[in-house]
Amino acid sequence: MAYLNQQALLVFATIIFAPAVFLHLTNKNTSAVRLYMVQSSAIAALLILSSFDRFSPLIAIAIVATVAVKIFIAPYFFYGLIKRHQLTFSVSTYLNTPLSLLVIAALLALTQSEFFDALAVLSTSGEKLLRLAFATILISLFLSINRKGALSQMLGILSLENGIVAFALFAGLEQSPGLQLGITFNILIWVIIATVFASMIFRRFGSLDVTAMKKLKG
Amino acid sequence: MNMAAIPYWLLQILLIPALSPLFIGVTRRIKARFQNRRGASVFQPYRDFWKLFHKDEIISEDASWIFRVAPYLIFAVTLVIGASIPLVSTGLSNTLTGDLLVVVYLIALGTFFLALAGIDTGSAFGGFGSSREMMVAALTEGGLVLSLLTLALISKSANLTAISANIGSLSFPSFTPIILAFISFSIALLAETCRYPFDNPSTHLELTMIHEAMILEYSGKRLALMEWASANKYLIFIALGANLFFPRGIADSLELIPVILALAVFAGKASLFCIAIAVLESSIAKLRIFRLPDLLFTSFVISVIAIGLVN
Amino acid sequence: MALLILVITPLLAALVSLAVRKKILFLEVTAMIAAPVEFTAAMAIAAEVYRQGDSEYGVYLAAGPLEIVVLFTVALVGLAAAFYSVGYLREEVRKQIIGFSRVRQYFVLFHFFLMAMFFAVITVSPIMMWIAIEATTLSTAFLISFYSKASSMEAAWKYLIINSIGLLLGFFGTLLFLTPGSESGADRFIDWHALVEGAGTMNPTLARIAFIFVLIGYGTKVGLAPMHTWLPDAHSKAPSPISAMLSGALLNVAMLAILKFKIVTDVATATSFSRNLMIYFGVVTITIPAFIIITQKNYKRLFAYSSIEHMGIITLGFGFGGLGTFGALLHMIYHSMAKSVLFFSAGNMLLKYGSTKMMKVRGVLSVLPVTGVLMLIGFLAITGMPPFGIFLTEVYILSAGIADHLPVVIAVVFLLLLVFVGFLRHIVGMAFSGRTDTDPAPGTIGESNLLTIMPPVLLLALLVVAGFYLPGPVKSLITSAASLING
Amino acid sequence: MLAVFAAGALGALLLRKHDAAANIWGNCMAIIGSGAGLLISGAALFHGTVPAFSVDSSLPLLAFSIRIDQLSAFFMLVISLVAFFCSIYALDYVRHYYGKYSIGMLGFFYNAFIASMIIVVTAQNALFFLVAWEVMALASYFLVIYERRETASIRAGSLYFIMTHAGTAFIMIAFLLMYRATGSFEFADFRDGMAAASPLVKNAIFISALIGFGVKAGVIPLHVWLPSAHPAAPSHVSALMSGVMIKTGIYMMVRIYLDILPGSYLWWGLALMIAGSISSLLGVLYALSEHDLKKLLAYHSIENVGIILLGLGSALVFSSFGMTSLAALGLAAALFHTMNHATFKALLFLGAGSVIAATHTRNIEKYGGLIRLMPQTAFFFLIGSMAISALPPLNGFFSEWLTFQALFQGVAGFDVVTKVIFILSIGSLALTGGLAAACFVKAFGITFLARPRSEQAERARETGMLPRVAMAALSLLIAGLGLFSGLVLRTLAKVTGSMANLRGVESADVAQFKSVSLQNGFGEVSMPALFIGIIVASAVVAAAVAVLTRKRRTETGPTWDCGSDLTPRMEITATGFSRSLITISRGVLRPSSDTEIEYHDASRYFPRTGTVTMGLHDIYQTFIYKPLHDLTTMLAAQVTKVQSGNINVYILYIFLTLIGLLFFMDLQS
Repeated sequence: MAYLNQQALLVFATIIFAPAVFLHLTNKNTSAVRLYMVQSSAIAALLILSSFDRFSPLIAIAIVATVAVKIFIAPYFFYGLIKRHQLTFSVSTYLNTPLSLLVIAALLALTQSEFFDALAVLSTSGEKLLRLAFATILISLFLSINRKGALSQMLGILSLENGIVAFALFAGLEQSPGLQLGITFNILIWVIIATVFASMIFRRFGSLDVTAMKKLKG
Repeated sequence: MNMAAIPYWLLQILLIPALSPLFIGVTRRIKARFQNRRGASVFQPYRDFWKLFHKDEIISEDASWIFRVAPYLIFAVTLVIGASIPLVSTGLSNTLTGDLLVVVYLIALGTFFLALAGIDTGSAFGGFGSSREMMVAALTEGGLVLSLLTLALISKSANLTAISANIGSLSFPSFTPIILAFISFSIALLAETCRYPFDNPSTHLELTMIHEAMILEYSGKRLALMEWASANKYLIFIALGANLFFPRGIADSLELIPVILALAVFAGKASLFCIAIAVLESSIAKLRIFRLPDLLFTSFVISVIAIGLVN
Repeated sequence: MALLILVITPLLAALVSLAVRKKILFLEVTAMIAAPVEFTAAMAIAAEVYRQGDSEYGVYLAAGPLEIVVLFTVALVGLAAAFYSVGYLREEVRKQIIGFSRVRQYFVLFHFFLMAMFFAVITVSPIMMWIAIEATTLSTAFLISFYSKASSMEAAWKYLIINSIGLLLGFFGTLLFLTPGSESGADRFIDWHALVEGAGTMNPTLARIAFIFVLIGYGTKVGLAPMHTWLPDAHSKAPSPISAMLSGALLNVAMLAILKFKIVTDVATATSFSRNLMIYFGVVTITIPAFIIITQKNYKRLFAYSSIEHMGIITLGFGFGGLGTFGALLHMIYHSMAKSVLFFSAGNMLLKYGSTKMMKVRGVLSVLPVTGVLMLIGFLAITGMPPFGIFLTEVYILSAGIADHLPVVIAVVFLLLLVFVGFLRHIVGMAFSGRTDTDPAPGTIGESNLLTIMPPVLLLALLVVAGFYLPGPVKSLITSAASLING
Repeated sequence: MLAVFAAGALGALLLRKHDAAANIWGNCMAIIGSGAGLLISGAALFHGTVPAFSVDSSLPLLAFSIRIDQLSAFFMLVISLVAFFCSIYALDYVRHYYGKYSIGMLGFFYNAFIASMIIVVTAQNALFFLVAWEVMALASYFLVIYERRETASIRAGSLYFIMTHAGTAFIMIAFLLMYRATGSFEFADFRDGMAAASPLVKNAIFISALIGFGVKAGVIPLHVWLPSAHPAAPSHVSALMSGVMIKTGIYMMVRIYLDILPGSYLWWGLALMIAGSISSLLGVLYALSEHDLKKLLAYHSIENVGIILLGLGSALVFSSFGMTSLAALGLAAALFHTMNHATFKALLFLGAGSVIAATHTRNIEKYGGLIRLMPQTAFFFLIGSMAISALPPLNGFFSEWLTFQALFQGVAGFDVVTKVIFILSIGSLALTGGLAAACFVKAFGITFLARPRSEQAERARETGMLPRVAMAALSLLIAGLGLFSGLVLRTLAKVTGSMANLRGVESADVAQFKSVSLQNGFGEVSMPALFIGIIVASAVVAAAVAVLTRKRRTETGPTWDCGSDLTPRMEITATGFSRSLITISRGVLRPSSDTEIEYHDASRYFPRTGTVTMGLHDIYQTFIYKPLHDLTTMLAAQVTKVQSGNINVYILYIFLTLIGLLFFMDLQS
């Protein structure tokens, strides 16, 4: 990663950060999935760039697998889900847009503030990158809180995962390829199960609105 | 327990049963005199007992063996108490059963069996008679124990004969606690011996009688025994009042003359007590049953103050 | 070698049951073979560890004394659950609630679940452990929605979402822990020993942040207080053998993860940091369920809340340290045994009464004599009545904490009393009271079949014996594990 | 000896199927066990040998160590004594449970109950003590709910279990505090470790031990479980429970206050005395207003525990002033009353058991005239009632006399506040004695005398041979204890001597003719003389009267009934009897009586039937336990809102904890 200069990395970081914010704003499921594709393609690019210096067949397979899962298979499932149940419009959120924007700004300020200067220890150079990646994590976590739609909750979790992988890449913690493969395989299974559940919920509750599920109290 | 004391012991034990009907007669005569009628002779109770001993007896078929045994036991208890209280001379110190608590609880034993006998016949009168008797007995015990305790504390020993000996030889200053204790003791005396403010001894009116109600079912020799036992109890309480609180005339050795002298003094004091009781009985009305606890409670409070003042 | 067998057998069993076509008998037979093999393998590993410190197999699998304690609970509960689920499902099939395909799905996922747990315990790398625990979540997600009712769907969804969020946070924490090892070449395979050595050079504040993320992440899996919300829904909706496995085994595995990271953080920063955190979480995790138990209407949720409460006690034990750690480890074993007994008896009651509402379940002692007695003794064990071991471990933990955390200990004593009162009212209501209309006809009195009674009875016997007599090797294993944690 | 009990318990469990064998096996084992217990404790008490053995268990801190020193030997003697007679009684009494409930379980729990009680009094390791304590509570819980079909016994059982468990929580706190001061759970280490403890810790231990053991002993505010739990158990078990189980609470109080904690503070003794006098007074008042025979006896246990506490309290006050000989006197009084209470309470419960078994009801109003139908039981019940109301010849009187003497010494010495408390306790003791006598006149009179009030009472018949043997033995024991009180007091002096704070002190010496004189002759009584005096006097009187009236005949006729035919309904009833006393103390008891009158349908002026129901609403329930219950349920309702069912809120919880912890971490570093 050393030879990539700061500027490029910063661009990648913003490409990853921006979708997380926009996910909050969109109210169409299809555009949400498209945002997620943008984010994961940025991640994939970073992966490819970082693996230049120690190229080996195993890493190649790992990258190909991540690219395949995150950019093609997951969105394919999501589109299938949307088409099958005509879920073009995702369900409303708890806080209306200005308020959620306010919370996002607060989170951003938090990550930039001196609370997390310990992150600087990780890599002296990319300190701003790490803060940005950390911001994506917090914001995508807030997404699954704010949104009532099951699909947007899933997307929140996936963008949280992307944020973590981004953070790892910026902090220079690339995993051994075997582990990366395991992680992506895990994400794949998770996406499959989540979509199966989403369709079962739709069949059972008639809509993907999570708040319908209120029975288990006390 | 040397041999010489035997005659005096006999005197001590027989004194109570012998004299008690006399003092009952004296009290009745004085009360009659207050109601300006001549009243029976002082020895009338003796004749009554003699008559009753010679009458046939009817016992209700519902009554159990307790009804039959109770009179003997109650009378025996009065005998034992008689033996353990200072009557004639402090020389006869009875350390075995002379403790103040023993006396109080022996009296309670007597009342216990009296009440049981009352219930045994199954008549309504006996029942509520024992219920009232137990109520009164329970409440008096507090005042009684504490008043005797004041004396015990002053004389540093709980043995009755020792108390009367020490109180006699005591100097003047601790006079007020004794007086207070005497007041609470006298209230207890009236309650225990079923005298006027608590219970009317002469009537069979079911509203007022407590003691009489219990022995309603008795007849013949058992009735005599019961009456005699209550007479004994009456004399015992007077003796306690006289010898413990004003022990002046008690002989302190076992010669003949001082004992006879003491006997005369005792008789005088006892009759003084009877006069006082008779005067009291004919001057005030009987209290309502639910007013009694307040009176008994005052006796308890007075004795508490008395103990407070002791030292 | 035994480590390998331990992981392979459930995998094979899963594949075999996948391949089975029509006969349920094959499924049952595979399960009944696989479970004892796993148990013996676990015992072999334990023996090996007892003999020479710890046992490895190749680069990827290793087990020290700490892992053995958790491995024992997982294997034991797995064994009991396997036999019980055979009887349980046989009963369900007889009552036509589920068909063959469901049973097959059940057994496949059951074995995957077991494999994931075993792998999580004995794997060397923290990342592999994270993947294994993630796999347990995925495999149990379908098991929770086994009865495909609306409520079990809801429970499964919540289980999936909350756990994935928690585990992702945990993953982030693990990554933070890996930072010191990264300079020396990216592809070196980081395992726990490397982490512990690396921790020395780690920046303390970074270690603190990492431990917080790990504690919250894996804490969700253990069911610590603020993050416990999924546990009652999941455990009450899953079939009883699975909820027994969830409560008895999975919670311990997640706790193992936290413990391993605690060892690392203790090297990096002052031990008081991790201890205080554990104490706060422990106390909160005891208080919240203690009150909720009183208002419970459904007995499976009641047992789920009691699992949360016991996990709180265990965290408190680790927070107090010293004898408390020994007590907490022992508590883990006793709790898993007692809780599985309770869930198995809950299963029997569910089969007989058909409803989990406590109002409908009356007079269990007369309708299901053995289960009634089991439930009563299980209740006495779980609320810490002395003849059983849990009382002793509770006293160890409290006595460890009495020295400097007096108010906490006193509060905990009264909370445990509150739990006991809440529990007693429900259990007595169920066990003794007389007839109500929804009672099963007198004809169906008596237990369903032998298999649904034998496992809980054996477990209970083991619990009672362990309450008094602790065999030498077991004791030395636990003490060495405790010394490991105390650092 | 413990092995015998264990064999008994397991045997009974195995022979669950056929009742007779289980019954005989269980109870015989109990008899043999308690017999062995008697021998061991007797040996330990009289020969001063201190058998002790300790087995180290594999679990840390827990050692199965038993040590029978004087105090434990005394209590063990009491337990085995009562257990011995109760088991004999049980052999026959259990027969009427045959069809209904499983006898095996009864045998199992019964043996476990006795064994755990014996371990409780002899355990030396606090943990082992707690285990035995809870096993005792557990066994007695299952015995209380033995008659499963009645919901009343189930509710009583759960109330009992909750209260005991609350008590154990307090006891555990006390032991943990001691552990903190000394570092181990052995009583021996407690003893020398506690000297260093700070006063605050000692006071905390005192309070928690008082509450913890007060619940078990049945001190007034904590007594709520006792009147409902004891009657629910089978009679021989409730005899054991209220005769002996309560005493384990007293045992531990003595062990901790006088043996383990070094010096004691003045206010400790005074607190105990106040609790004692309140318990005794209120206990007897509640007993008076009770119609259920066994409940009445249960309330009397509370009253007698109050008296024991008075003795113990005075001992503590004296030891705080360093007057060890007086403290020994107070302790001897308390211990003697414990033994006496165990014997006559057991006798009364066994008697009550036979009466209930014969008439199948516990309501006194239904009894009457049983003295003719059950003469021996009536006689034994009379002995028991005389003993409990402290009437002279029997042992109850002597122990109350000792307590009185201890209190008298107290009045003599101290500053105003202590003196007032001593005087008030003397007053309350005297009042309780009187009220107890009244209550037992009611209980005995209405149960046994006059005519049967209901047809069940008419059908009653005498109980079997074995119960009568057991009751006869107990009555002999009571009379014996009364007579040889001097001897018993000397052994008690050894027990009190063994206490750490009162090393080797003689409180009383026995003068000639067996009269026990105390404290330089202050109080002196000779029970044998008293006994012989009464017997001789009544014999003399009877002989004299017989001689005087040998010619007279006595026949029987109907009772005088002023003309109307006498029906049983006209007899005094229990409510009538105690009504006067209850109205007097209405301030305390707050009796409630509501009357419903059912009118003829025609007009409002001609009532057809009128019923008066007199009750006594329990002030503890309304003022202490109900608000506690409501508070917890309200809190629980609030906390359940945490589980709201909405997933977003759940994730919010995680998010907030994350942020919170990050801030917290920052503050802390």
